Amino acid sequence: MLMGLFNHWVVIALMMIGLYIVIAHGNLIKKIVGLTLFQTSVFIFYISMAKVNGGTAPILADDIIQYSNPLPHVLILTAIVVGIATTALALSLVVRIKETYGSIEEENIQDQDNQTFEQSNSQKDSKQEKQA
Amino acid sequence: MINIVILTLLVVIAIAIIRMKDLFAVVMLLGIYGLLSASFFVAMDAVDVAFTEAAVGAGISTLLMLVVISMTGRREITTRHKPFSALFVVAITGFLLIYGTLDMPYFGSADAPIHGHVAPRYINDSMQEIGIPNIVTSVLASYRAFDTFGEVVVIFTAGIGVLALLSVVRRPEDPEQIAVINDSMHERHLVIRIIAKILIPFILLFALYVQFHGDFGPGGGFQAGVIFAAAIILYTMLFGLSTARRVINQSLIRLVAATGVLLYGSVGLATLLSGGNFFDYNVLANDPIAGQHLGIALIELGVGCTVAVVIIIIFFNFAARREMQLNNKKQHQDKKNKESSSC
Amino acid sequence: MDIVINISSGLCLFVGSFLCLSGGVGMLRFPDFYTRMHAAGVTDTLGSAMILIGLMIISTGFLVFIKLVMILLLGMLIGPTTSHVLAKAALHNGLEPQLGHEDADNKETTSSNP
Amino acid sequence: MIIAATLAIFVAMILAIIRGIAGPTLYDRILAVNMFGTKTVLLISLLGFVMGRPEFLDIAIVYALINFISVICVLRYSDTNEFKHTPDEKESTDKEC
Repeated sequence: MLMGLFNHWVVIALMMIGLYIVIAHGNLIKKIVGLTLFQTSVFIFYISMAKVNGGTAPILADDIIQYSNPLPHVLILTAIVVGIATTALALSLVVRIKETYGSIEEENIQDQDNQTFEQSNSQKDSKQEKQA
Repeated sequence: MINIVILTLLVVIAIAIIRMKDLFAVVMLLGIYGLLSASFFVAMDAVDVAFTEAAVGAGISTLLMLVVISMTGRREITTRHKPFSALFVVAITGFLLIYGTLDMPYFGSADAPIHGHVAPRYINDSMQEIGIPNIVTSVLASYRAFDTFGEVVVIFTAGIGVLALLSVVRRPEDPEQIAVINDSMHERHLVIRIIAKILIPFILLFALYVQFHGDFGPGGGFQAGVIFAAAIILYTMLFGLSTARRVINQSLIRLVAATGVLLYGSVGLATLLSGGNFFDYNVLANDPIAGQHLGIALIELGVGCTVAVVIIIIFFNFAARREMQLNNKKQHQDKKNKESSSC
Repeated sequence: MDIVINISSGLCLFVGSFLCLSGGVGMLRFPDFYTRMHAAGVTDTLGSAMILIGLMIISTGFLVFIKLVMILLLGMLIGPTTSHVLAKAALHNGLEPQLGHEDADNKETTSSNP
Repeated sequence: MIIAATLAIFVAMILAIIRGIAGPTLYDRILAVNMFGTKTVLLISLLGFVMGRPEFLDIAIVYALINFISVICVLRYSDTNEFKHTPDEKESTDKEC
């Protein structure tokens, strides 16, 4: 059982490490790294499901009977390239956030947001008082 | 046996990533992680996936992260909010998932449900139906062509998104300034420049080989596109962004990206118009096998164009943004210096 | 003939793996960046060359042989280049090599530095 | 012998990972990644022979190329002030040795 399920458990461990980084770390780039870890763990899960004992790579050749399952390979191949495209989008958002807020730490961004919110609220209040 | 060693190393690296404060070190470890997971894919017989992961996970993603870190700063300020509640959530989820794996088929067993359904058909009949030895390519480009079409559109959309977020209006630069920058870079990077001049044609040729050899071995449009883009990125890094922009026309490559997606879609439309199903290439030529070959070649070409150009666009925009920030900083400093000297 | 091929390839592989291992140990044990780079750079190129030659000897088929030669050529081209660039960048960005013994005084280090 | 060579490469990879995690300067990490990359190229070539299908050496070529590109990228983008060798890092270097 240990050998048979080892791959799955490692996948879960990697996935949970990724999840932990996303939840517990405030730095946006670190969060993206966590997402990448999570993503890779899913890739590893699919690929290790596709493996058949005694099989070889799914490229047809003479005198080979057993092949590994090609379908998960196809799904993951496209997923990797899509993953880099979406990661690039996330990184470009981070760059814009850095330009606007001057920081990529979640707490600083939250503080600045709260301040501007309070300011706009107080301005509104004063306006309403004037009108009244 | 190999898989156990590699997976254990992966977990060690992941734990080290949690503990690192230095984002640069984190990215370096992520590069090692990508290389290691690609070796794992080779050990698991997924050669095509390893090919892609090698180019993408270890190369391009490390590269993009580094460019971003050089813009946003290297240190992580330690504010771990509520690590205990996060740990609690993670532990509960992990426990439930492990409980779920107890019913999973064991690793490598040939009678697992995943090996039922469609997989035997792909393995046994794809040679007669499609006529190319690489089953992954025939599933990717023919059996599941509609799915892949969606993926290509997602990549294209991501490219547009990056363009919308980061694109900078560039003033036309005077050639003299470019020449000065070029000369200073030439002094500093002389050795790599010469090596890169030898390597870049080779890389481009290799990308074309991967593109057209994808039917017979590991390879195909996705991998070829990434390798092609990597060569251009190497050129851009060593010869400067302005030079690269003059070599590669920006509006032209945007057109190429769109053309790739359009080519893919129009192959589907052509099959519809000639009386088949969407992406049923049998009708493209008199002989079904010849039709399949034609359809797969066209589709791989479309995928290759789109992926290569989107990655080039992404990199160019990041690099241009970085250059703009540096210039702004310099101007700001110059202004300050002037003010202080005038006082 | 078979025995000769096997023995020669085994010898090449042995030398190659020994070099790789010694490079790894040097990488771990040497005191500062430049000595580490020396260990890694020197053994990497020769070690990988030996292993690839060992594989070439037992390879069957022309295409495999050519691909191995290509990997070898790339390694020969890239390995020394990256070492050179790394050392240059490190020196340029102000990482100073550790000179003399560890207990040597500061004066010696600074005076022998160009 | 091939399997023994594979094991040796694995050990060298583990040593490189330790150096990559331990640091201490950023150049040590780059060096570790570079060495890890060359070791991966060798591992892939050897794995092909171990598994009896050595025709997939294209992957190893890609590794070699990508390794070069990423090292160049690291060095190209590490010449900003952000990455300059800072004194506190040097102190830690001295302590480690």
